[in-house]
Amino acid sequence: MSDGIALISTFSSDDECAQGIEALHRAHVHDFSAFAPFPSEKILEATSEARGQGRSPVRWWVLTGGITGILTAIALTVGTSYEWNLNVGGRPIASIPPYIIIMFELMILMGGLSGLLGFLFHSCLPAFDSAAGYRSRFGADKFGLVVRCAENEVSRLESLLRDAGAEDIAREAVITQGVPSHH
Amino acid sequence: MAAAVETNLQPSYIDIDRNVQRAMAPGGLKYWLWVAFCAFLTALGMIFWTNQIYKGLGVTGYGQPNMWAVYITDFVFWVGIAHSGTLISAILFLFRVRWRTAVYRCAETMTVFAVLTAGLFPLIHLGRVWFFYWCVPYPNERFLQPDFRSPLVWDFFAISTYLTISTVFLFTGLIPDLANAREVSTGWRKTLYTILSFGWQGTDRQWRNFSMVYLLLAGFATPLVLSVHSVVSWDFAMTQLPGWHSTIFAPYFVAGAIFSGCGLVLTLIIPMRKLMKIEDLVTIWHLDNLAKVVLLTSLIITYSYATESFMVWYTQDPIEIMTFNQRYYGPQGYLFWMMVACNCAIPLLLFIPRIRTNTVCLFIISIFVNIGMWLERFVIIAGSLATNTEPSQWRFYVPKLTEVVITVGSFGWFLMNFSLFAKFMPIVSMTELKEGIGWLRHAVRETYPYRKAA
Amino acid sequence: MNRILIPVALLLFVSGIGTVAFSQRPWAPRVDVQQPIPFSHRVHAGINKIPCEYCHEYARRSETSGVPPVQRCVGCHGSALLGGLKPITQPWTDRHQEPFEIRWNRVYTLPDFVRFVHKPHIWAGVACQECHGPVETMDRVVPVHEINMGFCLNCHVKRGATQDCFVCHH
Amino acid sequence: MSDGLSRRSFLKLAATAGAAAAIPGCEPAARKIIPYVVPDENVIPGVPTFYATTCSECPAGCGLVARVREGRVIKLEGNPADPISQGSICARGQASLQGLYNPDRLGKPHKRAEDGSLQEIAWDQATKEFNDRLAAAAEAGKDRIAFIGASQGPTLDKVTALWLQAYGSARLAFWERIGEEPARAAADACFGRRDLPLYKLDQAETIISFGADFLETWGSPVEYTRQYADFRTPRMRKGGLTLGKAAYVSARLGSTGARCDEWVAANPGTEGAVAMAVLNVVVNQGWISRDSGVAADAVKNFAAAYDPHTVSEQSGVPVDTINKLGAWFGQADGAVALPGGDDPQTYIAAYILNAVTGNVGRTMVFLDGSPAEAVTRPDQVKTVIQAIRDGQVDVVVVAGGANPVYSMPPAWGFAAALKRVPFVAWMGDAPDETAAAAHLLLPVHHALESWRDTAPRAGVYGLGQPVMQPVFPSRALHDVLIESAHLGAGASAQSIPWENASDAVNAAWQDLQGKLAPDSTGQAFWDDARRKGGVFREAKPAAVKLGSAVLAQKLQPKAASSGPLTLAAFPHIFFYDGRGANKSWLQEIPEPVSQIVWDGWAEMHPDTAAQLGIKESYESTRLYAGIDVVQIDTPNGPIETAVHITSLVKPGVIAMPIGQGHSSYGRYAAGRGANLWAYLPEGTRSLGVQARKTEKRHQLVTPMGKGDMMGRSIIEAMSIGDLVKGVVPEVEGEPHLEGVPHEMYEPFKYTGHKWGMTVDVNSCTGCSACVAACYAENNIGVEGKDNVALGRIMSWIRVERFIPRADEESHGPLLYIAPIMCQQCDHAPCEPVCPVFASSHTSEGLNAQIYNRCIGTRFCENNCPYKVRRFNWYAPEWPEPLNLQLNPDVTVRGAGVMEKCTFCIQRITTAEINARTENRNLVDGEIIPACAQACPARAITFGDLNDPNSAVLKRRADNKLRNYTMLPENNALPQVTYLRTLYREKA
Repeated sequence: MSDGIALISTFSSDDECAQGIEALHRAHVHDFSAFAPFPSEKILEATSEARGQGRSPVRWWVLTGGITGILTAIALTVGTSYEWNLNVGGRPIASIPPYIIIMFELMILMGGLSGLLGFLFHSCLPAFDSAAGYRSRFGADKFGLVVRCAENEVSRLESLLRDAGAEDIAREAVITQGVPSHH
Repeated sequence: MAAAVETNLQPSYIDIDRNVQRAMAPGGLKYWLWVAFCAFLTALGMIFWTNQIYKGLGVTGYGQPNMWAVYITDFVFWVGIAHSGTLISAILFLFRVRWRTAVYRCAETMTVFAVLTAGLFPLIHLGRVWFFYWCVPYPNERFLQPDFRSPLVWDFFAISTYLTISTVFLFTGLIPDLANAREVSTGWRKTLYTILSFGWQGTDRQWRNFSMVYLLLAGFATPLVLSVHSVVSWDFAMTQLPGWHSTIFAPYFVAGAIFSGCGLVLTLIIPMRKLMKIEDLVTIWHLDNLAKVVLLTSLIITYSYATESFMVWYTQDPIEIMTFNQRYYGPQGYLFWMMVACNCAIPLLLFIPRIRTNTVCLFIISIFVNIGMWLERFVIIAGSLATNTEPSQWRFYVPKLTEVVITVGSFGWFLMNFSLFAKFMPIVSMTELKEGIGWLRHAVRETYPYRKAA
Repeated sequence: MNRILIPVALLLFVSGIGTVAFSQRPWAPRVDVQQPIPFSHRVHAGINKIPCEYCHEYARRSETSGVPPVQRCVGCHGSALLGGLKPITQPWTDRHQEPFEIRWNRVYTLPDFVRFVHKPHIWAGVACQECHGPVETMDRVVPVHEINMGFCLNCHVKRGATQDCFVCHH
Repeated sequence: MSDGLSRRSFLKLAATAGAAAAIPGCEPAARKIIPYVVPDENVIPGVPTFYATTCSECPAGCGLVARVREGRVIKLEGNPADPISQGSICARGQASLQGLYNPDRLGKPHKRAEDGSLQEIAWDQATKEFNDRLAAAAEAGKDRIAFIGASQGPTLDKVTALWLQAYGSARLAFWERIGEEPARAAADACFGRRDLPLYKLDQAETIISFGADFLETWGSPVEYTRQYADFRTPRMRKGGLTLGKAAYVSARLGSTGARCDEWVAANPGTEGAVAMAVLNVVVNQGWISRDSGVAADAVKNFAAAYDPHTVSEQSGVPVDTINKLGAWFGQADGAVALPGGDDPQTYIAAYILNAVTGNVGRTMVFLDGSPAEAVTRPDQVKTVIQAIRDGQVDVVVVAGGANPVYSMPPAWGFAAALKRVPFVAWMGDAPDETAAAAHLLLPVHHALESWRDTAPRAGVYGLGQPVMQPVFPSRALHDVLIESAHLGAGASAQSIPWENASDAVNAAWQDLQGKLAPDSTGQAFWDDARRKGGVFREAKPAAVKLGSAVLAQKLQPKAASSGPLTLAAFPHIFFYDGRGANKSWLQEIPEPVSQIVWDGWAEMHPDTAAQLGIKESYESTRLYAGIDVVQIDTPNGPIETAVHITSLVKPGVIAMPIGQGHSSYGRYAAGRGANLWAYLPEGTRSLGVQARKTEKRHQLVTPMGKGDMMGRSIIEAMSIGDLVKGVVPEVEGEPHLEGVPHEMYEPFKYTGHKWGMTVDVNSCTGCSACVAACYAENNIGVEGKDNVALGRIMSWIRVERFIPRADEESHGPLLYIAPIMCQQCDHAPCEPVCPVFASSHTSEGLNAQIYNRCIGTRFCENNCPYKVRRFNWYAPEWPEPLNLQLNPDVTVRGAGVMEKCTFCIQRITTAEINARTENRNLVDGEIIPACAQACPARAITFGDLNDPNSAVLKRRADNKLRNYTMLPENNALPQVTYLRTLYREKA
């Protein structure tokens, strides 16, 4: 969609914003993105329903990270023990019980780190160019809902959003790359 | 002021922001004097450490058989301090405890810097610190690697993991607030926050991943925090030394850690909320809840002390019994009784609601808690070593200037970092306060009478 | 973040560098060692096929292989046809030196915490060249291998010799 | 010489470079390699050379073997060929190395200027001055020169005499403070011969020592320790397994007394009376031996005055104790009474006791052909001093380590007399109090640098040869004398035909060859003597008979002169008469019983202390053995000293060690405690004194924490009765031991060797020779008083002393004493806790500590139940030239690393290398760790536990009942086992 209009509607509460999203969903408009100052359950439910998404894929990053951690630890501990078979206080060359601790710690470490990476990756962070329709108040006390639509749809959606309780709706011509879209 | 009280009975999103932004306003002369003072203490510690490295550990009061003493005590103390942060930020998060929102950022900051401080002490205590990296596995031509059986290597892995994970956790939670700060700040601060906030904008997609990773990190931090102090306690429990060789050490140390940690949170947050004028966000109601945790953990460790002594009596091992006899009635027995007073007796005052809600009392009690927990570690470590299996090698440890100065220096180092962070970063999580604004309002209403009284 | 990273990174960096420098120096090979007289192992051991242990006579019996006494040099050089005493009694490079007192410069050194004994290695049939390189081809001896623990260990593993740390470090 | 790849020069550097000597990559050895011009055929660089010589630390005259590496003597050991030392020497002998390398030795000749300061002068200048003065004195008339010195053995003493004659003087005195005079006088009185008897303790069933600390300083301690160990091993007597009976009569329980059954606490000075009382009991019971050939009633009359009751009052010894001693002595199959102290009467009493019970010739033997008296009699010494005081002497020469200013009785007024002499020449190694009073100081060789011979007893001719080039530009004492005679004395020097001392000794041995081995050639004899360290022959026992005259006379044993308290001085086991005090090892090793280091002290019974208003205000757990200072008023002035409160001394007695209190004897000796020789009158070691508490404080430092074993299984004892019955005693303090030892995993397989050790606590006397040997062998640092007070003593092996509790006294030894070193555990608790494998096990069962891998977490020591690991809190320092003594085969540890006993791994590897290169198997006994090698009592056995017929396994098997491991409940499986000490149940 080369060009269009971005409707930037501002809400003062998250359930109004959520209603707006649901309204859009019912109107089969899915090219929107919501802004909020905190992770509002309502908004997140509404959006995921609207987009028909499951839970965040970051989970899988963490899982793989954790498993990698365990495997690394096993290789490290057992491997180095057999690199030079030193008799230490009559213990077996590779004594597993103490190594479990290393495995646990490395699982946590790698799991956590890959989780962070996953989060950054899926949220397309860092991204320093401010997205279309972003208003600084969206980070403070207002909730935003930015919809992209063609000229002809504007009025219909505006009324939709107003019904949902938008305080104010601004129009903006869309810059080429437009709203970051993640599908 | 009165007007402020009136308005703040229904704090709005923007009130929260205002409060935090006020707290982040550039510091005055007093603030910088305080930071300079902390820096001075740090420098002093550094100088003494340098001297110790140069001349050898002989400059300390260490000797046969007191191979470990103040430094390891400090280490355990600081690691313990760290734990309450993770408890409040992660465990209470999982249990959806509402009062945490106001204090968790502060607690977690404390965690990171406490671990950072703790990490120094194993190094300070080494005989040849310049070879500390031999504890780290790395490829070398000698085929030599660390011995993963050694509790000290467990320590290394546990502590470094803990530092990394809690840093990540703190930072993740910080991102939205930094974005918020970015919008209102100017100049170099703006650039800093812009970079640190990674250009966060709070779109629903970002929030979706954010909540997931935050949840999982919390889920990771919870077992981690338990493991870390267990591992630390195994430094002692894994040995054969009477007074150390005990199976209850892990839970006992974890409880103690959280106890001391909450104590220090109180010590830090009570003056801080005054100085930074964030009483509206961190209310008496929050402190009251913290105090309850302190009380609970105090009861737990009281029980642990009892159990420990009972076990010793129950084993009927004369050597073990003699060690504890010395711990209670020996030349340094007074330390033990001071510890009991600080950790078991004084916190009982917290049963009284009026004390829980009186910041001054809370502050004083929290100081006692810190002292008591430091003494606990000292009594266990130095005391048990002094009365070992070989009577001819008994000797009670008395610190010298070097240990004292380095310990004081570590507090300077910790407070300096903490103060700087508190000034330049949002020390209260705006995001979470907004999320749970209903509870904030509840808290403000709850504490309104006290505020009026004050 | 930086406030945390920088001190730690610095500590790591400095101590790392320091340690590496510190621990490598004693057995770092010195290729630049000049000797007071231009003695050539190539001529002696290579061309004239004098066995190593003719001069380094203690290797078979002692910790140290020993540096030949001047007497041993005179043994051959003393006779007129080989140029007489001149070459050895009068050092060529260092004029301040006493005659008969040749101040050789050390090429191989081991740190004090290693006790290396030549004797068992000779008896185990380890050729001098295995550690010292093809000395018989060198005019001025330069070390070929860096004699560090890895070097020793490789050989010990290969030959199934002891791997007790205590044998060399005590 | 080639210091090519040897590490000596490095060590020199390492030891002095302090921090730079940290183990990892310090500046390597000097980069220069300077080969020999002509090599020494006998020396292989890197291989030790052994030279036999003799010890000069006390008159016992033990034979030594010096281990020399690259021209430096690095260790002294006993000479196995020598009948006296038989291969082991005491701590003092070990430490004479530090006399050789003493940092305070005089390097160059010095002359005292007008202002009293010392100026360095050249040797020829010094000798010129010396000779001129002598010549001038000789000019002035006869006997204007006096020589006071320590005996240097027959030949050199003869040279000295001739030299003095050449200068026309006869004022000659060989001075030894702990002298032989009482013994000789008594022998003269009793048997009409002035030689010293030989004691054969191993032949006796009963030993009663009347103040003779024969395991510490008395007579020939090494020999007596060895004999006593034999004596104490249970053997079949009268058809049963019995333990020799030993009693120690003295006011203070020393380490000698600690090994006896009975400590008879008699008032100081009354030992002789007690002996007489015992004699009284013996004769009245009719236990006089028929063949002793003495008239019973004569003895009866003689002893009549000493019936137990009177003596009991005088000496404070209970009557029944005296009777018991009498019974023990009279009924024994072989008994010996050992007289000690300076009082001839005690000796006479003991000799008679031995004689009448027929033990002379059996346990106390006189030999034919005993050497002439080396030490001048006190009355002759006094005449010399008198002459000096009267100004009849222009030149006094004090030489060879005699330190009269320090050690002569105050009544003799030697120091004062010396002030009147215009010229005093001092010739010695370490400048002492006498040197401080001298005008000319000439540095002479240490005994290990010079030629000498010794004649300790009949049949033993020791040859002392220099074992290394002199450390300092000093000269041999007698070289100087001979030269001076030739230059200064003119014609009368004809009587000295030799060029130098070695010629003199050589000549003397040529004569000896004529006497001893006529069929051998001089050279062969000489070479053989140099190889063996002397010539040793069996001497015939002399037939002696107790003269009747002595029984006629009346004995008045000197009781301590009046005074509320009695001061009893005892020679410090390590300082002897004071000459040991400048050796840092001897200062740092704790005195076995009091466990005090680096100090002089006064021992008091708690009751005595209470009377003075002193109570134990210190905690042993702070490593202070005492802190209150008392002033003790003696007839010869006050002594101020710190009090050590102990139950091991008689109430009313103040026991003080002799040997400290040097005003100028080097950095290690100066300014510690009091010099008791300056207070003790001639002929006694006790003194009536008054004492009062002062407000001063002085900390007596000990490395010993608690002296109470708390019933733990550390040093165990069992009664001879149990041994006979075959019962293993219960250890009350031990927790449940079922299932110990326990193996959780598949035990590690030790193919090849597995090293282990057994220590017989019953033989150990606490003499600490093992400790000194370990210091010497393993480059162990000396920490000094302040660091010891912080628990930083570095010794790898320590002699522990536990005092039994009141309730244990009835069943147990007087003291528990045993050496404790690394137990080399199979389940070493120290190993798994090390993060970097610095502590791990070798394939030969050794618990290795790799210094260069150690990063100093000190976790291992926390987990060591025996607390035998030592941490380098500072980098150790060896003041020049002490560093030359360092053993090149052992790493010099730097600051921040842990160290501990290695079973002398350097000796093990060397032996293994030799065996492999000679492709043979190791022989049992080929490897002997320094401690086992030094032990005079042979208490320590080391060997291969995988060799079924190794001595160590055999010793364990032979003593199954006594074999135990320390603190077994730790399940550490120590490879060191101990054999329980034996005691006799008290009735």
